[in-house]
Amino acid sequence: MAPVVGIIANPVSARDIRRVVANAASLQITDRANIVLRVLAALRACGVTDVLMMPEKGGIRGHVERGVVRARAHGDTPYPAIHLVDMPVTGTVADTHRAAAAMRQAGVAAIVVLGGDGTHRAVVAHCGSIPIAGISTGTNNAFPEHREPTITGLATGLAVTGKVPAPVAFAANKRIDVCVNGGELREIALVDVALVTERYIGARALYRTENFRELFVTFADPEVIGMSAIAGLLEPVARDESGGLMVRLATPEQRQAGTCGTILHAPIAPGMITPVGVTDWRRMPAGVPFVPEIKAGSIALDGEREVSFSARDRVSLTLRDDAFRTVNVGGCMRFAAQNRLLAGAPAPLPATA
Amino acid sequence: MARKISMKQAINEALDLEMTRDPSVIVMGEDIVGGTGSPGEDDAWGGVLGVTKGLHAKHGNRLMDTPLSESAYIGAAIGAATCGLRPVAELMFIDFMGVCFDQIFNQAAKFRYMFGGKAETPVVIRAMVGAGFRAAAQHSQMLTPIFTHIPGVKVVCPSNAYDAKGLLIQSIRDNDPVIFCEHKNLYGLECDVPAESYAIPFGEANVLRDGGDVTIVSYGLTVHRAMEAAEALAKDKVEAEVIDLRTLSPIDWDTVIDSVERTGRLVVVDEAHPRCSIASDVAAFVGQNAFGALKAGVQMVTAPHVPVPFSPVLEDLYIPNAAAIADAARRTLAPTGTSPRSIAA
Amino acid sequence: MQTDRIKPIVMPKWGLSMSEGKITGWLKQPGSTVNVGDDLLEVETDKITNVVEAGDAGTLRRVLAEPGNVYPVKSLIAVLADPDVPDAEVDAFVAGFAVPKGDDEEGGEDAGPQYLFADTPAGTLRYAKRGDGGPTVLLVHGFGGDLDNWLFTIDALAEKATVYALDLPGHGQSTKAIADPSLAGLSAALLGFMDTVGIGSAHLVGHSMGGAVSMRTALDAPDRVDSLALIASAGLGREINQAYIQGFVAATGRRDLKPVLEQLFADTSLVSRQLVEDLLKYKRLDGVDGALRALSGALFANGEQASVLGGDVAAAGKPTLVVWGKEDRIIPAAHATALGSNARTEVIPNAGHMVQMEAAGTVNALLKEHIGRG
Amino acid sequence: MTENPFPLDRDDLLKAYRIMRTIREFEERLHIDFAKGDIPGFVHLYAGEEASAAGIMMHLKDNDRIASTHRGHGHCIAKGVDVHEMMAEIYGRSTGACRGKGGSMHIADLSKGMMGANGILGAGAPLACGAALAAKVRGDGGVGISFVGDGASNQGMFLESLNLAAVWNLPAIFVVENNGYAESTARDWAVAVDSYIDRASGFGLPGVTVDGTDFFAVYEAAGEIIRRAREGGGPALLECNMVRFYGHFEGDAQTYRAKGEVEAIRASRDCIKIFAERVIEAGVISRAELEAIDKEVLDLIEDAVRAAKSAPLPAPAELLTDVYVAY
Repeated sequence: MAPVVGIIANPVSARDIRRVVANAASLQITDRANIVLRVLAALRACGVTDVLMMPEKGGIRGHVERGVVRARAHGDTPYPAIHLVDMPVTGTVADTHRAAAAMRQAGVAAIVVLGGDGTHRAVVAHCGSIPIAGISTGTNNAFPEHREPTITGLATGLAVTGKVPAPVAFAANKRIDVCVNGGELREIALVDVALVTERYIGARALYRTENFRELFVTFADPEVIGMSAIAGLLEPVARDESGGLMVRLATPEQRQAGTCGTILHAPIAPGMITPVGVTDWRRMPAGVPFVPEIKAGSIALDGEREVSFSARDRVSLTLRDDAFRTVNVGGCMRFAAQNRLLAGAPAPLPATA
Repeated sequence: MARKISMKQAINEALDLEMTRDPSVIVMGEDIVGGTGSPGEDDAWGGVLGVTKGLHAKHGNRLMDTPLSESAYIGAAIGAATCGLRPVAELMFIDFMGVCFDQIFNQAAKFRYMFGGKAETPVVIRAMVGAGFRAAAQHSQMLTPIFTHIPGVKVVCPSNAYDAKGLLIQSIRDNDPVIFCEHKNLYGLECDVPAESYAIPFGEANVLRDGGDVTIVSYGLTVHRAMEAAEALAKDKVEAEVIDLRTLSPIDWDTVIDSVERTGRLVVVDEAHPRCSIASDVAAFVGQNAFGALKAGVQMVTAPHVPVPFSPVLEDLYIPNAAAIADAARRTLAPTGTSPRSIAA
Repeated sequence: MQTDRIKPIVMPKWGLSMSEGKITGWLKQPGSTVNVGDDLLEVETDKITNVVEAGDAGTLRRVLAEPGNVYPVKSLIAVLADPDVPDAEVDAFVAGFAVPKGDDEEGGEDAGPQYLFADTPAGTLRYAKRGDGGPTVLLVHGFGGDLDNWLFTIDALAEKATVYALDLPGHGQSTKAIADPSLAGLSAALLGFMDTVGIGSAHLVGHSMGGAVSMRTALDAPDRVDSLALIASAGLGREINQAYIQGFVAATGRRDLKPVLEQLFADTSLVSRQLVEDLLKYKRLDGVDGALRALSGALFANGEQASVLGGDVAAAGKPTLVVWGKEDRIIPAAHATALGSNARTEVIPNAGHMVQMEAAGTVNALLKEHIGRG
Repeated sequence: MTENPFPLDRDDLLKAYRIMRTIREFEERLHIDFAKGDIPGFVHLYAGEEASAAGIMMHLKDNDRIASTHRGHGHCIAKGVDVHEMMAEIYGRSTGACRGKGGSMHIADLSKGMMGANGILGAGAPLACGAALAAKVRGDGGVGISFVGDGASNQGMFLESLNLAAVWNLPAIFVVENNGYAESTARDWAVAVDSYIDRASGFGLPGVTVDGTDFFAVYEAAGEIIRRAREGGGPALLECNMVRFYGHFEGDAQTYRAKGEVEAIRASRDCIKIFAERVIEAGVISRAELEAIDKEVLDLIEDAVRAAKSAPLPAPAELLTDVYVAY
């Protein structure tokens, strides 16, 4: 049997306040649906005949179905058959959790994720060892790489059909585990954990740098946007090396007093290049729990305030190497080129797995 | 000082004077500046028939082109009126009320009453009315009766440049929503108009001609047809009193009743369709309130109950003319008061 | 040809805008004897219907204009001559009659501006100027009036005088703002006007409130005033018809204004639709309501006139003519005698407050004589 | 004293709570009194949606105008309309906000910047554009806010208004209160492009979606949107995802809703409960303080109902007044 690919497309990512405070982009529903259709075409071209999709009520599904029906009426079958996960739709992040778990249970070969860092985090929390292929449709996206989705679809198709060997096709990724009160609450972050003084979740997005205090990142990349950029501009840490970086940020008082070491102009959100006072930073080795210094505030995961905590709460952060797998799109496509996987075949590539 | 200007110029002058007098007066509408954002001239049109030409140069951004979006900008004018501005919104052709009527009759008309007297909506909606422009069924209607039916809006329809200026100034100063109907075939008509500002009060009909034999009541363009009919009747020694209602809501019943009580005969001329028209309204009111004075049945001369046709030969038949009015007057004078039912009714 | 024995009767020109008139009826039959001041015929214009009085005596030898027809101003409508003038001579006169050219400096019927405007310290004031040479006469209208109140007067006086008529501030087509609505303020505006148009001194002819303004001017600037002619004048007693003043100020429509205006005339039929409409057009102008309220408040508050100047004027000794309509319902004709022997006083029967219009011929003759003496 | 981690000071937190609690009690009381038959006409209750009205209105002054919907009680209270006058109006009394001539669907108080609840769905959007235009012409820094339900967002008037506001760059804000139901019809079915943000994007407006049951989320997003508008940044759209505790109108059997749906949202998505837990947990406000407000609000509503019931009915002559300024 040909491998089944899961698709989780979040209809509501990139709707937050950064559209007002920072002119962030907003990808329309029809564009998201068109991305799904492009991925489907790429998967089919690689021999994937069935996909399992998360149902949603945001409008993606209807548009995708129209595309499929129209292609069929045209006499083409460029798309795999679409199956929907049998689950209720709540319109909340719980849908993503449930869909990822269901896909894992169904034994999908990979999950293509359309969303921002938050959506990817939600999938990773429940997909176990199933590799994911990320496509950015969010705002503050450090985790999914920016790339034409057709290529992501091709790479995924080549990977799941075994045309690209697993050691090349999949890459290991780090994450940070957040533990509150010894396990009363567990959360994860794929890229960064920021501790901020605001103790309300509010509109979630992080944009008031004066409230930032501590920052923990799995990788520090000066080419991405958001918290990771702050770390990346101090000391780059690659996705594939062990451990991350921990950065302490200055309070407004420290900045005013001039006692913070560095003022960094960091692209913390689309269009927002903001001075951030940095006190110091150091490497964050894998497997070592870190306890934040601030006693009360909110924990932002991958750029969004998620949890508020007070002095009574015990918070610890631990970075894990090799925590989950992703499709190595660049690696797959380079392998495909070297081995002429997409050359000379007059018909869709036969499935070999 | 008075000088001869056209009704189009008189309207332009009224807007100019009021915008100069009162900074809360703004003017908006489709193409009223004309050319906003286009590569050519600014103020290229100054209104689709040039009524607002030149005002943009004097008043700048207080003259606003709008998107083709009547519901939004008529509503915005109404909303702004409740917030202290005195907007004059041009609906271009009154036929376009179909796409914004809610804002006029459910919103503007009702605010004062619905909010217990606590809201004022000093908005003016200018719109061209009337047939004879070879513009057919959707650009030629006389929809004054529809607005007159709605409590809370006032309805004005001047017949000449002097009245247009004074009534428009009154409309802008009035604290109720006013539908200001401009007959497009009167735009070029000139008469003596003072250069100064003046306001003609609402509900004050104009008696254009004294006469003791028959009363002819009309408004807008057909006032001129009524005057022509009166001149023709005078040759037969029939003296017609011609009343120009000027405003339809409020309406000057006293002048109509006074006249009918002297003449005993009434012809009502209305360019609208006959059913539920200004003509039927006046006829009914006189029937109820001056029945004893009537010496003959009231005659209505209206457009027929059909859409405005395009072909000039048909459109000319559609519009009430002087001969029909004179005939109607003669019918009231005929020994037997009854007359054949008109095909229009 | 002995044309001095033959007197033409022409279509009168009443007011600057009149170009033609309609004969509504002859009051004298051909062949009847006519004395000066007799009612000859009725003429209707778009403004007013009025009686044409005889300016000469004689026998009505020819009636050329038919009732119901319209004739241009100054065209020959009838001929007066003594009974002994032969018919042939009368016919020759008629055949040879040429409509005289306009005698004003504009040189023609419609050639020049009918109205002029002067920028004075009291604002822009509209005025008319007719005639040339001879004494200078300045006509001053009353409360709510304008220079057209002298419709039947100005051309008659202009035959032998240079006649000015102005719109006071707040009136006619002059500036509507009145800086000082007192008699002194209006008098200052009048003097400012005289300065602006270059009138050193003038015979002041004032009607109603204009009479009081003229008196005030004669007292404040005696060397600028050659004589006074006071027609139904204010300033000669306390009484005034308060209902008229209030009604005039308050009226906004034809139906309420017409009965007010009817009080101005002995013959109420003179209040035509057009007269009412013209006054409404004036009253609707921005600023007029405020001006009238300011004036009535300053001059006629509490039902009486604020200023009585008769004693001072009598003492000043200017040649003064007082004319009144016996039927005046605005200011009682009894005020006519206020100056006693210091003035010539004429009370004209069958005329109301607008006596200069209702009995134009008589009043014009009195004015001509008064000015001629001065 | 504990440090206040919230973006509002204690007084404002208490004020926000009082607003939400007042709305809730007002609506709960109407629900009961309507069932008893005490109230003439229709009422559409705002219970469950309080965080939206309070979170937005906490940013507004009297010269900021709002155009409300048929479900307007919450907007009125949050905008400062007198509760006694509102109750009297709903009871059809001469002491009502509209002297008994408007009723529940037309409560207005222009002096408070409340341009009226509106029985015509979507009609408020052009009016709010007008308010924004007036503010812009006068340069007084005011904004115009249109509230619209998820259903009425399909109205041409609403969509035209998005365009007009963008073209004129008005300080206009469009708040879509998305409670999932257009009367009885599901939003998911009735709205073609399923994201309101996409609708805004289509007209060049930025859009933000927030959890409308989270006062702080609404407050923060509305604050940024309103500030942007005041600063000349132009119009924006705010979608508040929220829940409706009652039916479309009182008397609605709500057979279109899922079994247990209302119980579930009352248990887990009650915006007032969520707010109270947060502020108490943070140690900024005590439970006793909130309970004291609860008591005062109950007394206020009780007094308003008592006053409304004993207030005079409109005199017959009132039928013919207030149509025109003069006629």
